[in-house]
Amino acid sequence: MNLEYTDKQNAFRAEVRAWLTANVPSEPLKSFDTEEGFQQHREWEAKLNGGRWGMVTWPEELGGRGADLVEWLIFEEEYWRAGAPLRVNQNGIFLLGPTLMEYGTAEQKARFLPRMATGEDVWCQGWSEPGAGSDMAAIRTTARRDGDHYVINGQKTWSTRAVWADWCFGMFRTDPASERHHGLSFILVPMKTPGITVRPIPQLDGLPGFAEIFFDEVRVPADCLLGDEGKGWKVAMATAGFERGLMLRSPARFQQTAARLVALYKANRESADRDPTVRDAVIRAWMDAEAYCLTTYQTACRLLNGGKIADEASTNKIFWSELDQRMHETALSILGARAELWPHAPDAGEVGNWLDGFLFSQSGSIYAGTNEIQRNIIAQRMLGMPRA
Amino acid sequence: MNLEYTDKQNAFRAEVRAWLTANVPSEPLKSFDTEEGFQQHREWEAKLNGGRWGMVTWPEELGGRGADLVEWLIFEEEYWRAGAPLRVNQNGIFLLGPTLMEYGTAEQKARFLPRMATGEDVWCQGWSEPGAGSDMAAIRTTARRDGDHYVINGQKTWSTRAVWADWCFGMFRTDPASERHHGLSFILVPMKTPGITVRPIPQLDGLPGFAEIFFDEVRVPADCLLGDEGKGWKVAMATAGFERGLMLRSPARFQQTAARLVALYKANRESADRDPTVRDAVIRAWMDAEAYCLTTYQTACRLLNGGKIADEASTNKIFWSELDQRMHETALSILGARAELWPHAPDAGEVGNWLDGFLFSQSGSIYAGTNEIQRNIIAQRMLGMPRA
Amino acid sequence: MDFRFTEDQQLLAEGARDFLRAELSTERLRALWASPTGRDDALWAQLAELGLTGLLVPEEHGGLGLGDIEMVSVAEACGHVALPEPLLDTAMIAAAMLRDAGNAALAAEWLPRIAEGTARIAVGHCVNPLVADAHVADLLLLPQGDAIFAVPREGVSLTANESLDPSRRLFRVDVAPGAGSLLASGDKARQLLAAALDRGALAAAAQALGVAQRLIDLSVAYTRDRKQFGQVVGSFQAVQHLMANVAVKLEYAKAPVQRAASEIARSTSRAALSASHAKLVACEAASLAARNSIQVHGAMGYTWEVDVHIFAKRAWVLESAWGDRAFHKLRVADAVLADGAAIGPGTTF
Amino acid sequence: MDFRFTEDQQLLAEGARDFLRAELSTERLRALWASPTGRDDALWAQLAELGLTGLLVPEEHGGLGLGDIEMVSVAEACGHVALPEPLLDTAMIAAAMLRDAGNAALAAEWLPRIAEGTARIAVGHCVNPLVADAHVADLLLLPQGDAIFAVPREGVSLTANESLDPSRRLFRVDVAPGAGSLLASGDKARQLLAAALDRGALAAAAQALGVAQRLIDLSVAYTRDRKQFGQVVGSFQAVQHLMANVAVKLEYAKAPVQRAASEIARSTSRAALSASHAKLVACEAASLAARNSIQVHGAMGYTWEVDVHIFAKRAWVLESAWGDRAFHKLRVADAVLADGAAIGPGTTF
Repeated sequence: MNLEYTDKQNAFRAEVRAWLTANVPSEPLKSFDTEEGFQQHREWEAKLNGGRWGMVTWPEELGGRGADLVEWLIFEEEYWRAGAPLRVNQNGIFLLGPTLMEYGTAEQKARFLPRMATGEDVWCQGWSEPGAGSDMAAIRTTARRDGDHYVINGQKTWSTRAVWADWCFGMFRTDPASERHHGLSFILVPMKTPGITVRPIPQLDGLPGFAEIFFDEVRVPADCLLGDEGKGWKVAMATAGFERGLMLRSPARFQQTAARLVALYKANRESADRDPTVRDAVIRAWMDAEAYCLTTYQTACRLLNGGKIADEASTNKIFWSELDQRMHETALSILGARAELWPHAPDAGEVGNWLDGFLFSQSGSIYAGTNEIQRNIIAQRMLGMPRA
Repeated sequence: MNLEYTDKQNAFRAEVRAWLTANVPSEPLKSFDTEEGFQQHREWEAKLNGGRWGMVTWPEELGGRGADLVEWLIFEEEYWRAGAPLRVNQNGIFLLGPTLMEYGTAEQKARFLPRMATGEDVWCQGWSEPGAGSDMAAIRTTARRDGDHYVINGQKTWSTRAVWADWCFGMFRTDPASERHHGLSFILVPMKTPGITVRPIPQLDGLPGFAEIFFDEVRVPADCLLGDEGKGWKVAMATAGFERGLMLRSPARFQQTAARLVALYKANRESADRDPTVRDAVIRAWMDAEAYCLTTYQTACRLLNGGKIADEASTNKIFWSELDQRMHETALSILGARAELWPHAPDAGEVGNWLDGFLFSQSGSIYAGTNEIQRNIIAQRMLGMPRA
Repeated sequence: MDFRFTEDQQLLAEGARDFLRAELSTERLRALWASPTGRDDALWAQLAELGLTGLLVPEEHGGLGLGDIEMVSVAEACGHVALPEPLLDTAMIAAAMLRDAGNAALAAEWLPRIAEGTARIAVGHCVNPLVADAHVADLLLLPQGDAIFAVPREGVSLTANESLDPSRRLFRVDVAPGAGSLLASGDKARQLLAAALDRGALAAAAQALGVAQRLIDLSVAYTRDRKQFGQVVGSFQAVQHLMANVAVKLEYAKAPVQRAASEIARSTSRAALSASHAKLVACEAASLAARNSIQVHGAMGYTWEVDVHIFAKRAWVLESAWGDRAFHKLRVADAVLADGAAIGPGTTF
Repeated sequence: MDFRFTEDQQLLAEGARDFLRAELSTERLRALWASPTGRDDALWAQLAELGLTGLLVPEEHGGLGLGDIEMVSVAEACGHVALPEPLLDTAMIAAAMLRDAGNAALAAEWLPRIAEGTARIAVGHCVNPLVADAHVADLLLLPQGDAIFAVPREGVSLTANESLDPSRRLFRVDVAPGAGSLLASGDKARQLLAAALDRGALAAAAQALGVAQRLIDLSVAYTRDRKQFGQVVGSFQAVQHLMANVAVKLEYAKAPVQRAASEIARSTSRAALSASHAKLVACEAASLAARNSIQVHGAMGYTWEVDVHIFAKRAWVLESAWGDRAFHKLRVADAVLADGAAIGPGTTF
């Protein structure tokens, strides 16, 4: 065990930091749940990719740097430290990207990954359906094979940023006679195909973060199938592992929030200390974010040496989502009577974006499989407790 | 709504206080989980009964004072305030007593209640069995009718103080062909009957608080049946309601613990405040004990006017058991490195009996139906959520 | 000693509850959000007609001459529907101030208008950095130095501040110097402001009870229908326990709220402690209800179109209205940890 | 950067674990509780034979010359079986003090005896009001004024104090004036005591991990067999979630403990912060494991005859050994809230 960075890792960090210092926009971009903000973020992705920082773990021929997971963690640390924009294509690069690496044909990788990296193709997910939320095996949207096409009919929901996305990846029932997790296929769908209708679903804050996607005889070429027909469940489980696991929520994000919380506490210490539990919650935020970082490095070191992501995907999901909620609740406690004000309110003072973050944190324990489902998985798969 | 005591209630309180001031032993009795302590407590019960304070809610002809529930709460407040001994016959007076009042014949009441009040008959429970803990309907111990006797065979467990008790009340399967909660009967069993063997079960603290009771062809007269044969479930549910509900854990007990916790905090404030969450936990203990008291008065007022104890039995059980655990955990936090020492340790200082109370509090969320079962009951009966 | 409401009190409470549930659907609430003031004069008139605006107004001024115990049930009903109107600020907090100030002229001028529903009143207080509903108030009661002034809306200028809860309309109030009439000063003003704070906390606590109950209602109804893994969601033990935990917290917040109403109505020395206790536990129940209700709704809980967020937001903003959690914890700590504090068995009433 | 143990480290850890699990059944532990000293010389000799007592002892003194990273796995294994022997006090804390004190004579006298298993050593420290295992110690390292003295057991008088955990044997130590030899004084003594505290906290944290895992193991095994309501208890979602919550806490306590070992081994400026962080989170995991394991055992969890209490008690006493929760929270707060503290992304290693 050796917990010191190598010279190569330190040099990599220095290079990332230098580029970000020179290139991160000085003004924060608008929310990517607005049309203008979405375009700004797409442009930022192109710029990032121009510096070959779009997805550092990808091979050089795909615009990456062949970085390993520890280097990826270092990149993320610097990215969050620099206050760089949120990744509008996170569903693409963090979820579909690794899945394509594992299951895609050479042709598919060459076709999809570079355009994903430049931000030319922004991806959304097509997993959930009205009757299939946490229970993905209940999917009913069909993809009927018709010559060299699949013909899709049905409805997907809770698709983040589907309103502006170029492509959708998701699971569809290719065998109409199949049940549960059999007979499903993982298919990539161009959002401009005729027969697709997108209806935005306003979120808690009123912005259209989610959407429903309706499919009416949508014809998709058969080469958009990822993995084998009828084996979509296996492909999707890999993606879900990435979502709950390492990639979607890098520790740096929560360490950044914890550091901001410490700063907020210190700036409002007199008021905050009226409630003696606040200081404790602030310290705990640092400890938990630190534990999440340490544990992620530990997992990364295991994966680097041939290990597979497994049940830690579920412990991760619970840990970061509840940490995120606690940190934002603590921030609102510190803000007291000002906590309810939006940042643009004239008397809001320095409330920052804690309220927005608090609302967003409410979804963390729900998406990518509710925390109740994750606890079932931990009990049954990790601890070996019996199913009912 | 009127939350002031009447003159009559104030006079009652003054009378209780005067008697207790004159009669409560100045030295604490030994633990009633020891033989010597058990005898001391039995003598105290006799003295209490001599002053007609054994069970104030009972009618005068049974040695009580015909007090109503609010007066009972007042009595309990004074009792705990005076630091009077724990009630060694609590299973009798608080659980069987009210059940006898409701289901007993005149003969049974006259036969059992006065001797219960004097402490001549100390009662234990015979509910749980090795295969029937929270799931009482799984009871298998049989009581076969044979002329004017029942013949009991089987095993009961977790019977508190059965080692020294004179009588046992419990549930037995009188219809051998019956299942679940049908065919059970509520029977009162003299512990000296031949065929009964008692095996103590040492608790966390090593003392024999519990015991197993083995029944081998134990012949009990048929007039020891309480309620109708085969209808024991209904009788037992009334008793369980009393156990989870008002009587077994009067608010005064927890208010006393909260007040002791406040005193402990104030006596160790500098050390306690090193952890800023301690003060908050102390304040919360007061608030929760106060809420428990207020809510119990509210329930008592409802019952006084013809209401029935219902689902609040389950909310009560959860609330006081978790409050008790939190208060004792907080006390141990305040004691820091001394928390692990027994009071007789030469360097323990003023640790009081917090450690013992902490261990006892661990059982609160388990006995009388685990808190998991109580939450099921609340969700399904109080909120109307569906069974699986 | 009787914790039960009298028959009259129950009838009044049921009347208010039935009216509000019938009138204030979430559709109507959403329509109000989209309107310029967010308030509805017709609804206000109905509230007056039911006697609710004049509940605390003495009978000689045209009101019902009732007290905080009656008002607390109305407040709970307001929470259950997330009423946006300033009923509690006007009819509970301001009405009590005007009633108790010993200023006959202002009382005679404004109490009848409150009772008949022709005046909404906003209240400024140092624990609230902004004033709620100042934009629709006919009169504002504003502390200045060691006095309280009654200022008509024409005498102030307002700056709107947008809140998380679209029902909340909050304003910074700037007052022209010397505007309005003196309501009270010195000790009397301090007493009035202390009582206003306790009533504000009590009103928030009672609303929180109603909000928590509504969130339970919505969640139970939703999880009874929604299926996952071939089973209705509400039959999963984990989901049941999330809601049972809310039910327990709510159950033990109710009596403290009633006690606070009783102490405030009698202006006892324990009014402040009781109000803080009630507000802390009731808001905690509502906040837990918000969190767990969103959770059991799954992704639906995170949307604008499903109603759960309406009540979750109300729960969250009640946390810091009329004194935030820290403020009330400090008041409880000061009282409970004081030398010679009356705590322990037998000290509750 | 590599979080994995080397192959040698893994072999050592597995060896210790296998040995302890095979030798220290709970039956043997219960027998030790009933014995006069609660300790077993034969077991101690076996630990020495495996090299565990001499793990930190430099090779020139007959030890393995390894470090805290190796020791931490041994400590975890000790927790898993609730080992009563003072292995960690002797072979980790005291051995490091003797190794690092710069006192060649005492090192030459005692380090070989530690390695060969002919000496147990007890350590006094201001954060521990009493000294553990003084009754079986051949030598005691005791702070006095600004110095540390090495005192043979003959030079002290002991007063036993009974602990909740029958494995714990705690003593007040009174020292005859001028007894023993000076180990170190001044800055060196302060450094040694600071390092002893960090190692003590680390040892407690690592043991807590083992205790928590054992409690999970016991609970999963029990709930797989026990039936209620016609269903094995372990298949109830509420029971599963009680254990899943423990698993999550434990999972996120492991890496902090390893990090603390790495920082302490390198004597970095972050050793104290890392040790406190590790102790807090590991003990919290063990305490939650104790509570939830008792709960899922139902009434069995409250008995003497079922093993769960052995490990629950160990979890509870570890909370306050080598600095209680408040002590370590304060150390973390001081570090994290300091001006210019290095926190945020990229500051972890």
